[in-house]
Amino acid sequence: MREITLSQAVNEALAEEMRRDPTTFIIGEDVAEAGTPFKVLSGLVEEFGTARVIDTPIAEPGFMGIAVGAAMTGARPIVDLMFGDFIFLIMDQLCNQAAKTHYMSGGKLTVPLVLRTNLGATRRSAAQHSQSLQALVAHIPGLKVAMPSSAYEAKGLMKTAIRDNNPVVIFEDKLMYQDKAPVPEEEYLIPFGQANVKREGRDITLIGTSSMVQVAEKAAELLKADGIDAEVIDPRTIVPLDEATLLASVRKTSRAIVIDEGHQSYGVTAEIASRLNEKAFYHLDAPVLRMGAMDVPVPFSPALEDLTVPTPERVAANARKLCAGEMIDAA
Amino acid sequence: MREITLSQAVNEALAEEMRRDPTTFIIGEDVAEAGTPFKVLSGLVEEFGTARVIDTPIAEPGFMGIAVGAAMTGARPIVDLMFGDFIFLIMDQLCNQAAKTHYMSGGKLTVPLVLRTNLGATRRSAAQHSQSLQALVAHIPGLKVAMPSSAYEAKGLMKTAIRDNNPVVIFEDKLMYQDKAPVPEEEYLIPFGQANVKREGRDITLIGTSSMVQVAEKAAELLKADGIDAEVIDPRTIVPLDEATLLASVRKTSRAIVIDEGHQSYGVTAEIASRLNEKAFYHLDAPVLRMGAMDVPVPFSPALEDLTVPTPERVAANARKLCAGEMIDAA
Amino acid sequence: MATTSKKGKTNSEAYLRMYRQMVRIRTFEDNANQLYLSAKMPGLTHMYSGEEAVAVGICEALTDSDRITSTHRGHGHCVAKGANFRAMFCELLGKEEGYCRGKGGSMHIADQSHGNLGANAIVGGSMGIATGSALRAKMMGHDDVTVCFFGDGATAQGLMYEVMNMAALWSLPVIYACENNGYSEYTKTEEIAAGSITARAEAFGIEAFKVDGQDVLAVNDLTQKLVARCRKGEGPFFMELDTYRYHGHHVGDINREYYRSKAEEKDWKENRDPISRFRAMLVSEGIAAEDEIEAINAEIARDAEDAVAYALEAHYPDGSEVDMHVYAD
Amino acid sequence: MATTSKKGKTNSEAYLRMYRQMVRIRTFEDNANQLYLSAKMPGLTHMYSGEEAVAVGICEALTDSDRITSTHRGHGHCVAKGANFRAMFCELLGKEEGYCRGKGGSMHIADQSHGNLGANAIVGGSMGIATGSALRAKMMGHDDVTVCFFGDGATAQGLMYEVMNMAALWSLPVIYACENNGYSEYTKTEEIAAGSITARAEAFGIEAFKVDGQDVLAVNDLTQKLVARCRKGEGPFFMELDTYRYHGHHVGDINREYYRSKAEEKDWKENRDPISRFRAMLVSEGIAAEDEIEAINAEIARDAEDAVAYALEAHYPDGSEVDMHVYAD
Ligand SMILES: Cc1ncc(C[n+]2csc(CCOP(=O)(O)OP(=O)(O)O)c2C)c(N)n1
Ligand SMILES: Cc1ncc(C[n+]2csc(CCOP(=O)(O)OP(=O)(O)O)c2C)c(N)n1
Ligand SMILES: [Mg+2]
Ligand SMILES: [Mg+2]
Repeated sequence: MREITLSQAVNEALAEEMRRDPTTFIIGEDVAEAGTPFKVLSGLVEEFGTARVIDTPIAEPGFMGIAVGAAMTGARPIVDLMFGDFIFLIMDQLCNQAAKTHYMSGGKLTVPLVLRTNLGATRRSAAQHSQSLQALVAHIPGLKVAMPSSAYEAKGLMKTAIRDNNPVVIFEDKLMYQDKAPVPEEEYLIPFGQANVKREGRDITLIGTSSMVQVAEKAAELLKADGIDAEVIDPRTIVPLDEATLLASVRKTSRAIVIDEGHQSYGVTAEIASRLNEKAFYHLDAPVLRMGAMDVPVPFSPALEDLTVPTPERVAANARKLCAGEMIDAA
Repeated sequence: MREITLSQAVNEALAEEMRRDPTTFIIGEDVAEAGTPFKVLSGLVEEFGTARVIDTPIAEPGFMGIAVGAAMTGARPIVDLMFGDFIFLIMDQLCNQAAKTHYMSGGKLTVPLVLRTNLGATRRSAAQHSQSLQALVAHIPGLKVAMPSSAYEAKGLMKTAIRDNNPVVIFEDKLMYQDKAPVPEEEYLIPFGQANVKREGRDITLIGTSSMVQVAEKAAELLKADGIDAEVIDPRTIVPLDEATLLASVRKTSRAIVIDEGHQSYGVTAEIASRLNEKAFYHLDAPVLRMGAMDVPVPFSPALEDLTVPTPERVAANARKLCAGEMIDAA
Repeated sequence: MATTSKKGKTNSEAYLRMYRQMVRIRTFEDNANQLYLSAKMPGLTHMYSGEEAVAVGICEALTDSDRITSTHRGHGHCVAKGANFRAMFCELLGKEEGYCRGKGGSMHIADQSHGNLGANAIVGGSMGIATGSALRAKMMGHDDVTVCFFGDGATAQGLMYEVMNMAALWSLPVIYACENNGYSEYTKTEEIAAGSITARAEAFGIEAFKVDGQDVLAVNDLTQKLVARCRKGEGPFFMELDTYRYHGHHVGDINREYYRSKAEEKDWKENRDPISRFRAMLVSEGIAAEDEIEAINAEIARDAEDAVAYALEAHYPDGSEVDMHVYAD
Repeated sequence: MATTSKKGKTNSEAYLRMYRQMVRIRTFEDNANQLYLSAKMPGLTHMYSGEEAVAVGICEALTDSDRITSTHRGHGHCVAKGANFRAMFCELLGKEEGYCRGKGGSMHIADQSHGNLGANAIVGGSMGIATGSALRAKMMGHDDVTVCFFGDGATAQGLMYEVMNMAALWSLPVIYACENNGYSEYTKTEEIAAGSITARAEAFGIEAFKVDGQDVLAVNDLTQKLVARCRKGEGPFFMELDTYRYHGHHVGDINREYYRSKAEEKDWKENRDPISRFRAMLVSEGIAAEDEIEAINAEIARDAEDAVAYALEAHYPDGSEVDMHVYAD
């Protein structure tokens, strides 16, 4: 199968859906001629014109609100938010307006929009351009949240998101834009709420989101050397969350680590771990372990930044301890 | 001991601290003559004048930003945010600016400010005036988060918050403003990160935040009739979180329910439950149960709204099941 | 009277409809207030009484395919855009037959069938929505216009400037209608708004107008012109409408002398009431006789009474609805 | 020359300081760019070259107790407000001896000792901070003034209008300094700013000025006047400074002909360079001889080289610092 970058995968998904549905459009900063600073949208304005690939002023709350209004009245906006950190600026329009309109109207109004943004540290971009804020939006009923872990997911989830009749937030990993993966030429969609078992294993389940799927896979490779057979699962969407697949795995392996690049406290790993604990409690041989980013703003200095995120080595080390029954904390 | 309302307790705390420290001031909408819509600040403008009790236009991001700047340069602002739901509007100033400045400046700048706001549903105020958004701010390193459960806590935690050198968010329960509790005449402060064991018990630990402490206490009363002896704990601050007290209790009782009025998914209960699972795993006889608000926008209709929040009856019912080993889900 | 020339037979019907719509709003609000005072309504609500000429003057210049966004003080907009009393009262009481199945209530009432995209409990929160509706119209080649209602207080929200900038850059068919009733909650407008409100719109290159919001014809005339210009691609526009709310900020705001005098309230009610003024004009111009007017009023009163009775008896939504409509299929 | 009368012996020192500061900024940026191109600097950075007269003209009218807030394009402000090269380069390289112990980097560099409250990576994000600093000054009876630097692109952020409204209502000692360099990222200002930028401030009752941002004396003169008026309680003020960035949006933005022509860049560099212009004036007015100027330039070049060498050798912070400074004691 041909391999394309995550960036190309997103671009293809957008182009295909925009061809398919004339009510779709892209709105955001420097999305047209510049194709975004990450160049993910290159070529789209040439095909679809500036009426459907709309450059905005630097006014995130404004263009988010505009997208909500367009979505409520029959269009399907795709909002481009240059950095995930800017979600803080649009929370009101996203969480008070977009997320609640369908419910508050008793089902009469819908807000079919996609918010494309990103996550991920270790780009030396410091505290306001490196956050992974998926936990915040996952907490708000009415929003769906997708976290593609490769070009394949990025394309399939994006297409599903655009066709979904709800506000969907998609977090792409900034560091993965140039990563290639096999992506079919034929059209495909990835349904929301279906986790992907990336690697089967018997001894421990490693659940990773987005960037952390690769980390989990690398950790699984490291663990092989120790004779530990790790299962790696990518939930793909955290809202809805495919509990069944996660539970089935944990019931089999009896051990789990949940890995996410957002801050650990009050983060995504807490929810997933809690559900496993609640619903697979009697199958667990050890507490479900969480590995999020450190609870610190992301530091600029490379010497510090690299310490803040989970790495394959640290995941493997924790997995070894869990499998050896060495979780002293839990005693 | 005299009893005063939660509203009076907050008012006293503010007045005392404003007398003590001339760099403190209050800023927000209708805080001066009107004393806020909840009348919590009545009388303060008469004592401190409009230079220190400052009415603003309806510009939440603006006055939050102004507070950050004032705090960075030597004042100690107390920001009044009329409804907790408006946190969405100020997230950038709170989370990208206030929370990170100390860290980003390598410890050189500090942002000593208090954000007073509220939480709580069942006031028939619908989806944009009823949210309990503590999980969002608790996720952001650099912020402290206090959740007073009575007039006593409201006063003691507020005074501590004002003297703290960091941004602190305090959530008051809107429905509790008129509730009275014994509050000493003498000055006292309640340190952050010290949970309060409201009721000792052997069989199960009920951990409640803010409004949910009363729910837990009432549930404990109900459980008495069944011969179940519940311990009730109020963490008082969720950042920092007094893990030690919670763990000690759970190690004793072997069972716990965590109750919070925010949405359950990706919410506060997930973090607390995860920590208990991680660190008291081998002492647990049953999974730690979480009870948050339903994952739905808060509906207006009384017939629906009352279904969305944990009640003493529902807590007690779950506690009975846990104690009877009936958590079928967990099997 | 300067407007006489524009009147005459052909306008009679339109005038009577405007009169009727203003009375419908006033009557709706009086009943809603009564429901609150008699503890039959859950929560609080914000009365539109006094501002009728604004909603009616504007909405009568719109068609059902034109959209509006409304505010926390939204009953007037909802009635003016064509809603019926039963579904409105049911919504205010949290009943299943309400416009939003009881889920929205007073602060989120919406009536999609008439183009009302909904009240909003975030001050200024609908400014993006209105602008987005207008962007959609332009992008999809529709000729509908969107009116964004908001108060003087909402002009303090930065969102307004962000979306006005884009509306101006992209020539969107949106009209920003600032209902300046002199207060935001318990604070006078001059204490919270520096400079000039219309100049703020003009600074973005948006044509802005000030109009007497108690004169339904003046409001309607201006709106008709602006709507027509919007349809020709000449939008956006900005209107500041001078008006007044008769009640407190919300139904529970009873003792308000600390922020506004009884004399001031009396003056507006007695000398600038939009309904009495228009009624007098209708009679003096021979468009309607006193008894016809009274008959209209009586019919509306009955209609409201019926609707209240109906809503009080109506069912609450079933508990199973609580987690419906979180997500659309 | 219109400004001749104001010059003379007494000003020589001030002029030379301004010249020196402008050259320091240019030299700093050239070195920073070199560090990036040679892959010695982590991350990206935004060059201030071309805009030196803005930062210097303004900051030379301030004292150390006056505050500024800065932007993502913040090295110029930092140097102009008095920072030293070593601590700056250490910060850009993430070293322990940097102004922020390496935690902030280029986009968050702050220098509290000289009143620089910090660069900000959120466009417009510091507008509230600057206004709050001014509120603090007024409330506590201090006479310092705060200058808020931001770009033309930042005028699209609603926050600006929210805080200008309050600054105007409360007469705060703050000066909003809009560095209009014609672009925000890869977009021309006219495509993202409707109407007039100064009119937007004026609509809030704020006196606004347009000034040639390539003329350090014009900038300095105006700022001196406004600062003095701020100290007398006559603030706030707004300045729009016409200027130009020589490099791309950031150091990595090399191929930029699709959004701006080489001819345009050449024109600004050759005909409006703030440093050459001022240098020529210093020489022609007899304030400094060519060789004195060259000596200044050389000294600054050496200073920068030393600082770069120092910073390259300096230590990274110890890993144990990673969770320090999350909370203040
Ligand atoms: C973002 C936000 N801030 C504050 C409030 C509380 N609030 C509700 S109405 C109101 C006053 C609004 O004034 P204005 O816009 O003039 O409308 P009016 O009530 O006068 O019709 C305020 C402050 C709110 N609902 N939303
Ligand atoms: C809130 C926000 N939106 C977008 C960005 C990305 N961004 C960084 S700089 C910039 C352009 C800023 O333009 P301007 O304000 O004119 O400053 P200049 O770069 O020209 O100095 C943008 C869009 C950001 N950092 N913050
Ligand atoms: Mg008003
Ligand atoms: Mg610029």
